[in-house]
Amino acid sequence: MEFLQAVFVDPFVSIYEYPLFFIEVLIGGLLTGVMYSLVALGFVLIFKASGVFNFAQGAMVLFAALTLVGLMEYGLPLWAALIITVGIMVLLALVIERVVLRPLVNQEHIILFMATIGITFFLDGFGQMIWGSDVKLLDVGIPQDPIEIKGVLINKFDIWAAVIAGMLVMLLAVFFQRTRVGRALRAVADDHQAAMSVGIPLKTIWAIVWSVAGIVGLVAGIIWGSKLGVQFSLALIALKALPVLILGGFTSVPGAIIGGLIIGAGEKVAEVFWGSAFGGAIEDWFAYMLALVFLVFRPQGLFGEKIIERV
Amino acid sequence: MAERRFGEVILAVQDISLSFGGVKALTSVSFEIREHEIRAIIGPNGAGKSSMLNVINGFYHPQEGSITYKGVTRSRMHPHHAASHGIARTFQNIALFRGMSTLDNIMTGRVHKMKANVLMQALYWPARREEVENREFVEHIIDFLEIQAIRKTPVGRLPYGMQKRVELGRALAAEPDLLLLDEPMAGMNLEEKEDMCRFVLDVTEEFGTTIALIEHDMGVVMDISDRVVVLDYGEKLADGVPAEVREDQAVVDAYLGVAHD
Amino acid sequence: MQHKLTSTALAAVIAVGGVMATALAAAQDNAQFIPSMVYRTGPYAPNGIPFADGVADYINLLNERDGGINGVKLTVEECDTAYNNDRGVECYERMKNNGPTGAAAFSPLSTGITYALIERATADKIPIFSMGYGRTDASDGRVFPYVFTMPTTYWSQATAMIEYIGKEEGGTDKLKGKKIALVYHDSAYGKEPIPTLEKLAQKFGYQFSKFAVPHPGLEQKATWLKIGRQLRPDWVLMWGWGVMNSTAIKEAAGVGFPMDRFIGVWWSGTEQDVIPAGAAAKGYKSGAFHAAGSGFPVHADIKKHVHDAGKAAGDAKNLGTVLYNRGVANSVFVTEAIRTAMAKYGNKPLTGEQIRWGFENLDLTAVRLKELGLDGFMNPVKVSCDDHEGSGPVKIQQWDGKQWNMITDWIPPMRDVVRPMIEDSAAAYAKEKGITPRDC
Amino acid sequence: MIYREAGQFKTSYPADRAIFPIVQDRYFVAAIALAAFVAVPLLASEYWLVTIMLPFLVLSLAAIGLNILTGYAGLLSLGTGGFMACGAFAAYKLSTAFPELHIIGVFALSGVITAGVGVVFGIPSLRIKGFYLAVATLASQFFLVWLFNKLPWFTNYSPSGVISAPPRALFGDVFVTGSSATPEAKYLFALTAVCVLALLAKNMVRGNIGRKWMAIRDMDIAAEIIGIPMLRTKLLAFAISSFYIGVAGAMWAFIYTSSVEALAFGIERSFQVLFIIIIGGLGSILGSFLGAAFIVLLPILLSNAPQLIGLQIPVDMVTHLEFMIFGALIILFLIVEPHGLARLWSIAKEKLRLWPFPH
Repeated sequence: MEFLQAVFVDPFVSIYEYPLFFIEVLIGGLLTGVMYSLVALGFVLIFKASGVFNFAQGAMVLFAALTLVGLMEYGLPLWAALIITVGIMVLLALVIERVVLRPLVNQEHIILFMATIGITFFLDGFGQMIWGSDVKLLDVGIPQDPIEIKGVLINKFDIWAAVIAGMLVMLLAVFFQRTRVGRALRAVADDHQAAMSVGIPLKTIWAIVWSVAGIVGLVAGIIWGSKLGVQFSLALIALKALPVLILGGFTSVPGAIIGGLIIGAGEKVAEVFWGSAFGGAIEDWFAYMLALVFLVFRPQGLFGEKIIERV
Repeated sequence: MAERRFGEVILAVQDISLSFGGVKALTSVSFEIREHEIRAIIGPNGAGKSSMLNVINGFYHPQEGSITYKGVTRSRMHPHHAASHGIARTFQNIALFRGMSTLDNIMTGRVHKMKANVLMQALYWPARREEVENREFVEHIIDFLEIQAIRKTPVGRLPYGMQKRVELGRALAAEPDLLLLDEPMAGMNLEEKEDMCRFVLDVTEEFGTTIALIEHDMGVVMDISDRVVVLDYGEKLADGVPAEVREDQAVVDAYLGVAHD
Repeated sequence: MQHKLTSTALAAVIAVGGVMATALAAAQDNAQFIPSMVYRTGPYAPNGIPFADGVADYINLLNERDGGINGVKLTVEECDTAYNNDRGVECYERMKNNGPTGAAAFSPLSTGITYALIERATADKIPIFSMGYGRTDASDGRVFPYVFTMPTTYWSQATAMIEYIGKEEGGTDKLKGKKIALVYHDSAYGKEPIPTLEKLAQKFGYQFSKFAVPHPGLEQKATWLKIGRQLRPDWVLMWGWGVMNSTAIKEAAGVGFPMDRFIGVWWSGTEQDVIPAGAAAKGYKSGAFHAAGSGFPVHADIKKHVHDAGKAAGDAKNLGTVLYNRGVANSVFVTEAIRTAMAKYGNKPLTGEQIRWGFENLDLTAVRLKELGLDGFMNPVKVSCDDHEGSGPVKIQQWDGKQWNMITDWIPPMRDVVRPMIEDSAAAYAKEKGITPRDC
Repeated sequence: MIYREAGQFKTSYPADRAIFPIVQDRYFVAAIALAAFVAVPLLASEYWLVTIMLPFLVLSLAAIGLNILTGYAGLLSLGTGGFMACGAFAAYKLSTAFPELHIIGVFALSGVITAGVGVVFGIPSLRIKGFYLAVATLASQFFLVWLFNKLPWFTNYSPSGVISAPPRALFGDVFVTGSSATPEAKYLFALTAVCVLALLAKNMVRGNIGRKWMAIRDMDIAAEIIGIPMLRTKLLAFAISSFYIGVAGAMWAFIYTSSVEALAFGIERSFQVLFIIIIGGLGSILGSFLGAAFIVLLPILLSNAPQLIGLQIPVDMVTHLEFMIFGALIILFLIVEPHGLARLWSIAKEKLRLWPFPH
């Protein structure tokens, strides 16, 4: 009885009594969600263009952030470190394409998925061996202090992160819509043969898309790294991005954003208002459950391509 | 060829209409299939032939019309019901279980004949007799289709023609009363087609199975089928014995493309 | 061809495994073997590294400066657990029989691994030294003869923190009606102080609420919105570890919670926790049972005999950080226990059982600490047969943006609360496991 | 020419269906069994038994469970850790609530309970497919671990959330759990249980139910049309798979580590078991064992190898190298033989059949 009240009555009373607090939680959740989207974007790009579920995306985020901080610790200015890190991520994409993807072309999806797990292990070990396992402070000048707007407390950092994520999505949209490579990438998503006819070889497309995913990873690494400090745990944020991914659909860039917003807001509201009824710390599984419930109604995710069954 | 006697109507479709999101695949189609006959469904590409088979075995659910099978009338079939009541089929694009051997593929056709529960199977001995009996039946089919040599080969590695044959074997393993064959000879060379024709005829001969088949090769259709129904744009154009249908002006037009271009 | 290559490689790998166990055993001859469970990798590596360096450097110092303990050289072998329980068990089993007399004592450096090892180590007669972590009720030496928890435990620390808060509020009687929240790592470690804090809530009448943060603790926005914007407690305590700590400090600052009312456990009071949080961490407090900084004679010696000799275990910049010093403290306890045991059993490599006696009869006086170059570094400790914790006082330290400073004197724990809880809990354990407590 | 099947004709269908149809295989398996049941407990050190053989056996069992679901029925799952936790905590509750219940009963019942939980979480699999399903199973992973960590009832109100196995004897005073159990007793008990369960699994996958699972894996629509009931067959795969994983979880907590908290069954455990079946071979019971051996032995070998050849490498470097080598080996394996160690094994047998003549 008490439990039922804690689930069905108390949260709503609390929301009704403190609407400002609810808005605060909602906004906080939405902004966090955008940061999840940032990680999810990397997954989407690679899945869209190659059908590979890239488990190594989290490791790429960590590796990019470690490289950036490592270079800055050597005394390089931010801009130089950024350029070199981008170069390294592109190089990494080329190596992955050549060493891992090309020999496995036409294999089943689960094999490629497994190969990306291999990449994860390798990168985790490699990155830490070169740059060390200490926690490193990353400060790229994003302000961190909270501001209060009409009684609603918002962290400036979250706003900045959301703006950066938004800009990145717009850049990607332009890239996909306006460039020849981008159009080829979209074609690849539909049909490998069609992509060939655009005149860009598949391996080039793979290398490009992995590079782009690496750069998206770098941006995610910078934002999450400034928030948490750069350390091994950064690789684990991939787990926060997975529910976003299934909710938004593996193949949809806008899906990653909307999915992120829903998951972010959903899990924060659930944790704050319903968490205590269940003993707290529910947000991790809540995000997955939320995604699961969505999936039961739309098995391909919110924006995923509809699966048509034929015989 | 011995004279086959056609029996009662085993399946009748009445006024079947099927559409996908506004696109009509079938419009008010009716025909019947009698026991022991070979019934061909022909028509140009996109005429709705495969859709018709999918309606018969319940994979598609028609918006209108009814299906009478073995005297029971329904507005729609369910695949599971169809399969367990003696309708088996093959597919236009081979739908074998690629990771399994020929033997295992054909054994899956026997799922309805095998009653041992999981526990019995896990303990092996309680289910052994059933397994052996069914295996014997499947070996008959393997002998019948002359595929003994590829018994243990994963079907993914077999050539196309062989896969078609294995698929026929899987359908036969169910001991169906009504066998639906969706373009059993598509993509085959002449020799393979002749083999397949022989098998189709032998099936009705030996097991008395009723067959409904879709085929493009008019020569084949006219040679082996007892009656033919012609579809075009989802509508029934003609229905009758091959000789009649061949003379039908509408059919000729449809096939020569007069009416369309 | 490729198939053959891989199969050959695999066969070779398996063959190598066969000879491995024997080769390891022969490695050391006449030295005391000290196993060192560390985590220099994995999610908690940033915290594990300086601790491991401190452990190794101090033992190295004894070898380099004094030639070991009473002429018996010390050999240390590290095994990386990655803070992972089953790897910890593997490390334990691998190292327990190394050296001529087996392992001296294990310091698992993880509450989870400590739990996993207590029964094994007791059966193998090897002491477990869980300094400031692990099972608090294992302080009852009658039930846990092989587990040592000195100089203090989580339960003692929790009482000391409440004592401190009481003092800040103007007396423990002023605690009535105050709101105190606990943010904890949702694991065996983080749950350890809850019963104590709940008991004290009954006693002093403060309102206690607890907030679990799931491993690894990357996302705490919801938790802190709830704490900082809804509950608005007077004080927040934290039992965190790794990335969870710095994230919590940042999020607390993000909701405007005052840092000087935010007190972490001693595992949440290190440079690794405050530096990534940047300026936001200024004013943050934590518990401590030893000093921070490199101004003690022992550090000068380590610098001279170990670092300058090129034998440092890790980066010199870690010297004097909180976790480095804690590693040193860990080694001090272990080596002093060995020294105590040698007084009884002779100057030779000793067995775990003998060293257990050394732990139990350890009396680390102020004089002895001064001899060791640790004057003022920590409180004197005396262990006894039934009390494996010692006196258990705690200090509170504060981060000023550059370094940790002690802001209190030693705060004694509420022994009258903690000890009965320890005895009850240990008795329950003894009953469950069918152990007859020793007479002390 | 020793390994030759010429002249061995199967005269009955059962003989043809045997697990090891070739005589040499049967000798080989007999030798392995003899070694496992007699030589290993006699010769192996405690270290080998406790830290290598026990986790190897338990992980093999979990891998068989996951292989039934993923390798045979084609349903990709990342919830293994959660189901192992379910088995472990069920076993703990059963053995403390009913102290007179025999340890075999405890394990079997915890398997059954886990099977029930598996069925509940398997229901969405009817609609959700592929990687979507994989990620959706993470919901069960996170939820179950949270549940056991959060509800004190599951740990009998232990404040730390750690459960430890009560001592239980197989018969008389032959203890297989608790501190008085010898490593040999634990090993033999685990070995017997795993062998029996593996045999049952092998019988299932070579029988009618195994064919149904594989049919769904290879082409679910065709399977439905030939009349394989989709929901029941998929849920059965979840149930059987979860049973095995649940028993494995109970054995992990009771026989291998003796004390465990819910976090030991985190997402890492799910991935570990998934690696085992992919490296070992999807859809192969033997592969589950080979993969588990690989996963258990490789890190231990890598972390011990430098000392063996006399190199002094710091432990962190060793771990980093271990990660890198492990990752590289996974990739190498996939490129060389995507179908895992089990396929390598059968290729090796083919070769051996022809040896010493190359063709």
